[in-house]
Amino acid sequence: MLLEYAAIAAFILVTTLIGFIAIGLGTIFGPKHATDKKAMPYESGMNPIGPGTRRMPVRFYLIAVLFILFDIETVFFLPWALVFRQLGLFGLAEMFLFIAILLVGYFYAWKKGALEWE
Amino acid sequence: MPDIQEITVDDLKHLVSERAIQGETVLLNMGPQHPSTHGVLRLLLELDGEIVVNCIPDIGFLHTGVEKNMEAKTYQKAEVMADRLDYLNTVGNTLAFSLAVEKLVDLDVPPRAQTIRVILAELTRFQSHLVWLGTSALDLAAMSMFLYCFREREYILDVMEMCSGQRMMTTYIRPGGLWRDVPVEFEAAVRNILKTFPKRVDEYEALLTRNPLMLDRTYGIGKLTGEECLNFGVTGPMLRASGVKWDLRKDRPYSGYEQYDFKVPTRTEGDVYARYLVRLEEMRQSLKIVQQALDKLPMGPVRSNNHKYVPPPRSEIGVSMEALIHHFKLWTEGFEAPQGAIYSAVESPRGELGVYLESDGGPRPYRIHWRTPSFDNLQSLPLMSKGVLVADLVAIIGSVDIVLGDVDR
Amino acid sequence: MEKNLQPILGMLKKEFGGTASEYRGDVSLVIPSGKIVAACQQVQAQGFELLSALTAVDYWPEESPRFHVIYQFTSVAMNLVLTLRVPVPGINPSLPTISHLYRNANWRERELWDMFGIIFKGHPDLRRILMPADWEGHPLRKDYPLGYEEPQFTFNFEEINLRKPYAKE
Amino acid sequence: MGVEQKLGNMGIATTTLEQAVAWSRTNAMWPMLFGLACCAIEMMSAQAAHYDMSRFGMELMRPSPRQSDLMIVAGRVSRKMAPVLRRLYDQMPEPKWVISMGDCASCGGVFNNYAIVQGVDEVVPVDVYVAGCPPRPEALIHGVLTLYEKVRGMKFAEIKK
Repeated sequence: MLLEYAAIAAFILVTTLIGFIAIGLGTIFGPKHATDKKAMPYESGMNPIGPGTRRMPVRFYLIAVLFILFDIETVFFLPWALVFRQLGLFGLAEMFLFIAILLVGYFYAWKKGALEWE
Repeated sequence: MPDIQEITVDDLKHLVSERAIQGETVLLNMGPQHPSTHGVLRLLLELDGEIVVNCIPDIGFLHTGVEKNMEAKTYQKAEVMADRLDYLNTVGNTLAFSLAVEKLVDLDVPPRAQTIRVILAELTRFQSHLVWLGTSALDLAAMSMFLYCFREREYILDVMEMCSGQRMMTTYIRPGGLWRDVPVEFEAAVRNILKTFPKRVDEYEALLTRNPLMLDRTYGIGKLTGEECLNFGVTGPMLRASGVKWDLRKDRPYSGYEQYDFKVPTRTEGDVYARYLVRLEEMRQSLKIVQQALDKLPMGPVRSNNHKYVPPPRSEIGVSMEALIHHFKLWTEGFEAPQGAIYSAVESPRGELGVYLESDGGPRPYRIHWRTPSFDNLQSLPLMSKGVLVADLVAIIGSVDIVLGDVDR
Repeated sequence: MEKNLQPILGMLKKEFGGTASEYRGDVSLVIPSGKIVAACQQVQAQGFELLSALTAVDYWPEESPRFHVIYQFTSVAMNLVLTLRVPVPGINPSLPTISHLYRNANWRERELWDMFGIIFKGHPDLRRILMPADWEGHPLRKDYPLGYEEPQFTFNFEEINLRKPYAKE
Repeated sequence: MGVEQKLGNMGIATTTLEQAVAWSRTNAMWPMLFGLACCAIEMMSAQAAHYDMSRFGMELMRPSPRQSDLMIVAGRVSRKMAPVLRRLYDQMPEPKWVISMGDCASCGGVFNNYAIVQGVDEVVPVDVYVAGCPPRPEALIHGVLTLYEKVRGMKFAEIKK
């Protein structure tokens, strides 16, 4: 039992290590010449007009939330996909129920016009 | 080196809506360096979230002062700059320049030269539409279309290089005919193009025309009616996609275009999808013209023998005294064009490419103005982009098919 | 000269008193600058929907009509082409705008202001279009230098190298 | 380079590290999508399938200067574009190089007038000049390979602190 958890722990350890090594090498070896011009925001080569941070329309937030919602739904597929052969018919029905519930949410969002931009 | 001028909202207040002045809408630069502006075009967008409230184009980032520079050069030397104006329609530019000079000095062009000019002009139109199709499909995320189009384009560039030694900037068409005759392999290469390209155009059609993604992104977007087009001076495929049948090759034929029968494709919707269909059909018609011109290619000289304006062939120089004098005068001082002003226009892939040429009797053009189609086609962009999403604005810019060398001159 | 252009030309000459001339098949009509907006309205009414070109020529040493502004019209319906020429004096040259009649005159007039310094009264947004906003002088005028710089070949490499403003890092 | 600032020249250790760094730079040098005029069309055909600059590590043309190591100035630089070009060069992260593609970028080319900057080396320091108007895609790739020689030849000692 412990062995499986050790495998997952090793997996997590290696992935975070790779991440840190990649970024660490960059910060250690990379040359650093911070100039004020380099820090200016990039706007296709021109000066940005007006303040950078300002009130954003709520639709951006709406789309972001909808994305996260359906993205988490796909995250639940992954463990299910590993073991759905052992689960047999029960697992299949269970997953369809899960999807059906989320589809109701999807159609609700669609009909309320959350997907259109205006 | 001057820094970039600081632009504040209040010196644009006569252009933007008052919501921008209160800071409700964002003023964003879709600036000179942007993947989907097809060159160094800067669009100052007034955005309300993703909706474009106002679009103020700012051009001039590729202004090369060609008109001023051409006034300082003789006619032969000035033509070299004509190629670089609309760098996707290089043969068309030299054709427009040569036709203008021939109209001014009343120079005759032998039939063989006229036919070869038509063949090269139509191949350049095809190649220009290929670059348009490749880049605007790339903007709509059809990445492979870019690679297909540039693969076909290599065949046409090989033909150009075979004739003139240069892939793009050929300067092969000179006032009075051509620089020299086409090589022997010219006919075989063009036949090969005529054999393979219709199938390739069908492949593009199969990939894009009934593709639901393409339809969602292009159908009903960027609409322009015929009257609006004419009022904005829009010509070329954009005008024909709005239902006005006006093609200089058909209505004011030049260089022997009246001998070929080809269809001028027009649509009525006037949106991005209609322009796509019109340009695709034009590619097919260009191949038909090349086919007819190649079948009917007459033998004979490729340069007019009026040696006051056209340098004599090298073989004659060793033999006759007048040829030597003409040769020497033409290549040192250039020819004197008679006093007068003319306007002659050709149909470039983007629209009516006109040359207003005025001469004061000297060897240099006194004033040459290039009426370039993209300059006027781009003026209709603010009208088309009112109230569309930024993603649709990208599709509209692709459909206008602007070339910034054409716009800024 | 196409035959169905004659009546239009005759009517324009009578109404605006210009002098017509023909050269290599192009018909052009010289019109005094005061009547240009009325002439353009009349030409548009006659069926010339397309203003295909709007440019200017600088006859520099002559001072009285130093500039000629050229309006090139095309009629798509009748397949006709007509040119109107307007002489403009050299000292603060100005013309009324026709951007309300033909909308592509908007940028064309801005280009003429940028390149020749001809002011178009009533233009909605007369700014420089091709040159940088803080540029002095009007490049396409004949008395404006071409800006020719001596190219750097092998024989004059050193002395040009000294005064060439290379970019610092 | 970071390590050079800290450790100084350590003979064998830094030479192998130099080769490793030079190998990583030359095999993944991403150019900035910065096409100005006619040379941009030749750059696009050099990037497309037939000439395929991706064989030399230039897999992507990054539109933003933040993710690009190389700026190919492809085309004529007008007076209005020069400050924008300088701003984009400043905004590129540090190990950056410039290829000036074509005669117009290298020396003003056929346009010797008021509107064109006579050679882009007045705006940004240039590493490799590619001649031609427009240069053939092979000429551009040859320019890229000359730049790779220059990058491989970079010793840590001379790199500016």
